[in-house]
Amino acid sequence: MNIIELLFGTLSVLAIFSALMLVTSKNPVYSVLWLIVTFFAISGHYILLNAQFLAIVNIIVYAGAIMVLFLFVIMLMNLNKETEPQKNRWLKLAGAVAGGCLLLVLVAALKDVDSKKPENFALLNGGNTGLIKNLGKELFTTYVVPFEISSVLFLSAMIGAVVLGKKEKQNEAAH
Amino acid sequence: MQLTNRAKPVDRQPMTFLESLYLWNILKGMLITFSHLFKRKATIKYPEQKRSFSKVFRGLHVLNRDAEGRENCTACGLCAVACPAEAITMEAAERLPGEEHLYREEKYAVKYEINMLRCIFCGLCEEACPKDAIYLSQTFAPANYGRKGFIYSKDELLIPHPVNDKEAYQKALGEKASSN
Amino acid sequence: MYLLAIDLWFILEKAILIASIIGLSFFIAMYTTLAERKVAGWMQDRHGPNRAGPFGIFQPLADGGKLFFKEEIIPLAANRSLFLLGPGLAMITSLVTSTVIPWGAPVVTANGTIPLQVADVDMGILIVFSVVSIGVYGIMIGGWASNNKFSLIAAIRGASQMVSYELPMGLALIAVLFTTGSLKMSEIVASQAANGWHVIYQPLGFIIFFICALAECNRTPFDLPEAENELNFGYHQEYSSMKLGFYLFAEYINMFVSSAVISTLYFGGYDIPFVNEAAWGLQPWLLSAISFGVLMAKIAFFLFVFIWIRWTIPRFRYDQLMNLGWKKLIPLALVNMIITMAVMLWLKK
Amino acid sequence: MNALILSAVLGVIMMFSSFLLKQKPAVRAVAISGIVLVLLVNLLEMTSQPFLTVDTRGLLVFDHFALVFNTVIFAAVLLYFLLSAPDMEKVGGSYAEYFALIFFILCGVTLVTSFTSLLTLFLGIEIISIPLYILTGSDKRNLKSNEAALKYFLMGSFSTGLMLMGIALLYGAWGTFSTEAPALLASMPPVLVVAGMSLVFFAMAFKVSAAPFHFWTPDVYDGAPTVFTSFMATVVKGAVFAGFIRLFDHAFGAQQPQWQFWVAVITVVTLFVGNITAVFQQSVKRMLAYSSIAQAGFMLFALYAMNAAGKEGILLYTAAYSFASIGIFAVLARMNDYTFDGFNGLARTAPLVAGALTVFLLSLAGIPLTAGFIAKFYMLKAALTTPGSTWLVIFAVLMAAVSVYYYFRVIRAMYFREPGESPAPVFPGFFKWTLALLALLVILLGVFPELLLGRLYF
Amino acid sequence: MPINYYILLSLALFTIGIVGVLTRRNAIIIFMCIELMLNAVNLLLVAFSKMHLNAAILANDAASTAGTDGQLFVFFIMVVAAAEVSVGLAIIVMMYRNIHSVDVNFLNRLKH
Amino acid sequence: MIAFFLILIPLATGLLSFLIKEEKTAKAFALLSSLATLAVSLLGLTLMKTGNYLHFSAPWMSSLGSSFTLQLDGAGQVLCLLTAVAYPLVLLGTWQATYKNAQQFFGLMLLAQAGMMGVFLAADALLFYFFWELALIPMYFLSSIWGGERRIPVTFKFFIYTFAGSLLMLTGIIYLQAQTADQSFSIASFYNLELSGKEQSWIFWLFFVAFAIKMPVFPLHTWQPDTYEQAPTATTMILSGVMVKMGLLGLIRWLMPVLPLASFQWGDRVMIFAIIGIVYASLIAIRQNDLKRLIAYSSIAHIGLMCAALFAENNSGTQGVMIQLFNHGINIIGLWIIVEIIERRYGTRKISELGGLAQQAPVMTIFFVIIALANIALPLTNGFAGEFLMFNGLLQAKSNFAVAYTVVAGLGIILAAVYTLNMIRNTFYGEAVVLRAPVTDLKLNETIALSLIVILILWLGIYPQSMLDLTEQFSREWMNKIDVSHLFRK
Repeated sequence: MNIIELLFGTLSVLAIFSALMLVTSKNPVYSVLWLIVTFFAISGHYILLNAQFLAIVNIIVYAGAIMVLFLFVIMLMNLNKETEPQKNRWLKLAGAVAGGCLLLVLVAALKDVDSKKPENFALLNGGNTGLIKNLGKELFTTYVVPFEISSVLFLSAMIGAVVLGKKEKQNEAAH
Repeated sequence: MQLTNRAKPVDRQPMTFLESLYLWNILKGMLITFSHLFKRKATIKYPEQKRSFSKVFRGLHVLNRDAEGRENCTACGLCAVACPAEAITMEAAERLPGEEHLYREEKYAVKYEINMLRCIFCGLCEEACPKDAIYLSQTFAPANYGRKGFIYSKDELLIPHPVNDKEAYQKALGEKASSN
Repeated sequence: MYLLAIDLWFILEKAILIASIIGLSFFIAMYTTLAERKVAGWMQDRHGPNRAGPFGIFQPLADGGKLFFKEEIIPLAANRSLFLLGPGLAMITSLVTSTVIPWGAPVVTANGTIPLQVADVDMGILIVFSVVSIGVYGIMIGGWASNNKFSLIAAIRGASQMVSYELPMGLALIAVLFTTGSLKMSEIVASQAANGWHVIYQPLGFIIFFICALAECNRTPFDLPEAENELNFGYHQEYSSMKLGFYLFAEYINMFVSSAVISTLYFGGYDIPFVNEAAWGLQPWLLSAISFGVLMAKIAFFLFVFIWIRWTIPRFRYDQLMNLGWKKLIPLALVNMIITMAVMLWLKK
Repeated sequence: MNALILSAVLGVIMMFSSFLLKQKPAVRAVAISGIVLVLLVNLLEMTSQPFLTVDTRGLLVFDHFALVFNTVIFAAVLLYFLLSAPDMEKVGGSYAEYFALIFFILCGVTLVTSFTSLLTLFLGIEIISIPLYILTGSDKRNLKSNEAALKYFLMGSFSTGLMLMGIALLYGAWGTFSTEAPALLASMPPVLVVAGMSLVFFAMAFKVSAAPFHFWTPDVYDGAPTVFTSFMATVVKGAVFAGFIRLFDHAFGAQQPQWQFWVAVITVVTLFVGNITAVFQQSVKRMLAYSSIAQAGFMLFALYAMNAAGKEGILLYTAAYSFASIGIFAVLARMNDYTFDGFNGLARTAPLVAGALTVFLLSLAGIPLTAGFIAKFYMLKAALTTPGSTWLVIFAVLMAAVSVYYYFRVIRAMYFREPGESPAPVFPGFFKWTLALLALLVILLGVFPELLLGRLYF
Repeated sequence: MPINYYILLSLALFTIGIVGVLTRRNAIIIFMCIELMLNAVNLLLVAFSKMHLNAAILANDAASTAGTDGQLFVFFIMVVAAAEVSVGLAIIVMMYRNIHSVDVNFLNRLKH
Repeated sequence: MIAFFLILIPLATGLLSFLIKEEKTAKAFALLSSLATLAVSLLGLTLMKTGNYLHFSAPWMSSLGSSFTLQLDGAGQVLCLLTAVAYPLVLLGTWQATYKNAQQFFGLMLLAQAGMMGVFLAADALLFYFFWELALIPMYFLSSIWGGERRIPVTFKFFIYTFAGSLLMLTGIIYLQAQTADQSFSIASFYNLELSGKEQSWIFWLFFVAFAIKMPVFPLHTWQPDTYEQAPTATTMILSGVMVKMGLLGLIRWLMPVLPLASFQWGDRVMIFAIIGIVYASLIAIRQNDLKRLIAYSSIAHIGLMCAALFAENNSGTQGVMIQLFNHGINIIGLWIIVEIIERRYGTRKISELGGLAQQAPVMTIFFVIIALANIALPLTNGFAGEFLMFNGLLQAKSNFAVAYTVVAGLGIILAAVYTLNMIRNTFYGEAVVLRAPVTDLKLNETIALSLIVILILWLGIYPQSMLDLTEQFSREWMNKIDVSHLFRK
């Protein structure tokens, strides 16, 4: 077992454990924190795969921006109390079993992927495609059109924030 | 009605864009603070350095003695009457025979207390005293752990004996002595 | 010395470097607290602390000692684990940033070059950025876990402030990256040594970046999270003892690191201006030491500016803060970026 | 491509017009002239006279089908603006923003109709979805609207997740995101392809609200402000269908034997659920929501058959269904009462509107000489040319007969019942004549479908 | 690392996400589970991209840029996720303002 | 062109009629229009032998493989003539009836006429389908707006039934089109199809259900009595007199020649249904108290007989059907006119509430008796020739049970006599149960209409050859088309 495998194992266990904690935590704030841990574990995987750019962007975007917003909203709503009433235990169990079955089916379907063939190995710690220079070059040549188009997405999200967040004048008059 | 010429009307013009950036004002402020780095320090290193007081400074009270060390106070109560803060209380007593070296007059104050927490250091007691028995010294900044400690008794107020404890007497007199 | 296929010498070298940087950070942070009080005193025509040791140089030690020995209080209604996690997070995030800053010219030895930088990674500046974006958790978690209204409000304020100011900061940064063409901190320094400091090309960008740095460090005039006259003491109101110390210290370390980043990005890092130090023919270690000193001087200057501003400019109101961030700085940063882009294109032609 | 760029620019213009233009009619005028412009630009591109050509590096291909389809969409949006734009004022305060969002959705629509890469498909679908979430929740004071938005959003993102997993698995198998040459890297066993394809299929079925992935549709359509329901149920649905078909035609054409049966199953379920449930609705809006599921069932035939007739059919179907539904929704938005009884005696109080509405309903029901008939006809034809699918067609036809029941309930209410006490809705003259024009268009398309289909081939 | 490991890992994460979506009732947590699903996808995409790169290198194409597209796709997914989050949280907050709850079980007004 | 005008005149006048304000004007306009159609139709009759005038073709929906092709063959000619004749009769016969929004009523009536004409003329399957629906929609509105109390659910049932059937037919049409060599809907291509027995078999049922609903044949008839009862009488006349013939024409032109094998195979089954229908309907008719319902059930019986005779697949039966197509239409319209008069005068249709009308309205009684006798096919009335030929045909059918069929169907005739005579006796003779208001005899317009009908009845009863000539050639050609015997020899 070399260091890479060790790291892979550790990160995987961490990722799955914290994902499980995310789902099972009663307190939403804990869920957020566990999700952040998951993101870090996944970022670790990216670094193992030498996808440095994505590793960093993952942290900046997900951990640094998205999860802050989540935390923010949860704190604003003061959801720290365990407001979620106890759900039917059986339903929970059913959900878990259904998920497990889904996993089993998917894995069983995909187990045929030949893991012995050298082409079916993910290259670790090598290859420069994950470096920002290469990604940038590709992004601004081949993928420049979708890149530009994705700005539309942000514009609409921006408008959305305005439309949904702005206080209605009539509303104030009513209160 | 204009009282002085220093009155300045408030400018309620909306700020221009440049003004709204506050850049110049910020810079001005920064320069001002920076210039203060090099100004003379207004504070002094107190225990080591002390400021000199003006001649009319009114500090803690002192009960005076005459040159032979006899107490001047006759417990007439004028100071207590004059005190606007009602900080002074006293009890009078007859001088007994054999005490002439202690008290200058036949009557003296057995108990003389000034509550320094009430005192406003106005100096009216000093003015009221017909016997020159009380005056305000240049000492200040009493510190204490309890409120009781601020009620100064006669012992604490009396000036040191001019004969027995000459140096202390001189020190206590301070500038007051020289002014007289 | 290979274990699990790792070069242990390498680890050792980095470990020493990391340890010394952490030590340095603590040291500087400690003395920045002193400097703050001193400068504050001077600017108000006072002397500042001067009792502990000559000129008060042992004052930080005294403060530290005091914080250590004070009673630890954890409020009953607080969320215990998160309450403990908060200051730790704040401390760690403030320390991590310094890994990518080049502290001096690399030391060239016979056995190879030892860079005075923990990690010269491909996307150095992005790491700074990512850590900054994580930094908000310390405040948020601490403020929330205290279970106190004031702390919570302060934490939310802090979070929204930091998230808002990250944007113009990033935009200003992009303009720098245009001119450099690399995210590596070492290359950013090298390109400044060759072409002149970025502050010359990017004055507007620098100002924006600096303002954002102030906001990210929760320094006046943007210290809304600890606005004592409305929020008592802000997000660390319920903290005491060394946990409070961590928060306070983290702020100073943040200042230190921000100064280092600003120096590196806009003021040439460890580059000595107007001279060609290579021509002096000094020993490499000496050269490195000098360059380190130069960087520290720059950092010291910025630390001074931080303090200077604090004692000059009054605190913003919350809406003013947000307006400044979203309605002034972001457009300005965009303009800056576009102008830079246009000029670059024009020059390339 | 020109239309895509232009509509993005128009979206931005509308954004700015929210604070530059104070008058709502002015905003409306800008929006309408904008969509006219988009339509013209698209027509020019269709006749090979584009203003500017952009090298999309093979991520988008604007073939004839895409361009014609876009033309239909833009025309539908134009009519939608003409009819329903004044009603948007009632929704909330952000009038210009709604138009901006709609223009952005049009960007997404052009992407979805012309993608050649899974990336652009994904982007397109998201650009469509995100503004839709917003529009759904735009009636902020209304709890129903809030709920619909949240529900739509959660379900929509969930399906996006499924789709992405599918795309990831496909990428693992193909080594590329292109939908044009997916068989290049066939070193992996096709199990990845099958798994990925199924996930993508589920997700797309979800987006077009095919049963059993339809459960969100009625609630969302019911909860959203009626003007936007109109847009969602027509233009957007048609576009996503186009994308669905394009994807399965280009990328999974070779696997048709594997998925065809499942499409058939979904079609049957969709038709059944949509039609049968629609019968029991009391609100016209909800009935239309279920009917849109039912209509999706018919549109699935194009996917099932995946032949020329199917593609022509989806084009016609989109046009027919959109035009008719836009008309109905435009009237519905002005009604005081959304139940069937709300339509009582409309023929008496507003004969022209009732007449146009009748034409639309007939078209939806698939009565000849309306566009709806031709559309259904093409779908049946497409399916029938596929061997062994007669049972499917017969089932569909029976379901279409069921659909007549609920469509004619509206007609019955309008013509055979007395008006209620509540004040009759008012329809301005412009609205009435636009509606009549739309009705005429529906009939025209029904009588001369070549007007549209002819564009496909030259 | 055999690609199977990565498939297994990311499918596991994906399934945990799905189970979370199905069993939890707090809208925000459901939303987080969706984010988890997206991240599982991202991981798988990166792993596949490196697998394709590996294959290209094994086929003696050392300078290959195979797999770049996979990583860029991840980039786009992140972009979309960011936009989605802003809208989604806005919706959730709007909802909260009205009913003071984020429990999806309250979403039943439309059923009647 | 003649064929085209047959559609164009009612279509155009129908649309124009919506613009008229006055009720009287609308009525007159409709009458004029129908007379014009009649004139054109008669012109067509004279030109029939010369061929090409009766054919019209224009390009339309060519991308679908369809075209606007009309053709006037024997069966079509008979039915067009019937339509053209029926309208003036109906309008005249119900001249007194008043309608709310009369312009719409007459407009829809004329549109329905255009639709029916189209159905009878179309030589293109898609066109046929279009007109099939076009005829249906106005009928739906007519019945739903101007009908009786229970009009809305009843006509809705009628509409759904018919529409479902026609959609099934559409499926069949599309399937057949896909099988044609030139992907065309034209009737010629359909006739040239060579389909396997299995295919023919299920397409047969798709088509047959549609036609059977329209006619209606026994198990699918449930919409009919209610609709006839609830619809306004003028509409009922068109429905029962003309519209049901659409189903028969479908059988004649579109079903049996296109799917001869299946027609042969399933003919027996269909005949059984039809004949059950005859007996069933007749039995129910006996029990009816409402004149309208009685006539409705009698119509089911008659249509059943025609259907059965058609599937006998021989010359005699076919000829009989051809004649009866026209005659039944004329007769039943006559019956309805009188029912309408009775209802309007006496305010009721219940047989139990009527009686002794012969004393008040002798002229009407005479007319009624003649028409009723024609309806039960007494010799020397028009019904006789047709029914005789049909029974003849039934007897010669290539079925093992031909005799049984004939006997049972004959039972239907006897039953028809029972209920018809019963009705005459109870309504016109016997005790006058209800006698309100001074009753007048026929008005002029009614007299004209009924006289015309009676003239037709008598003329065709005495000289049926004129009708036979018209259809003989067609019938022979048709027999060739549906002949499957050559297949057996192989």
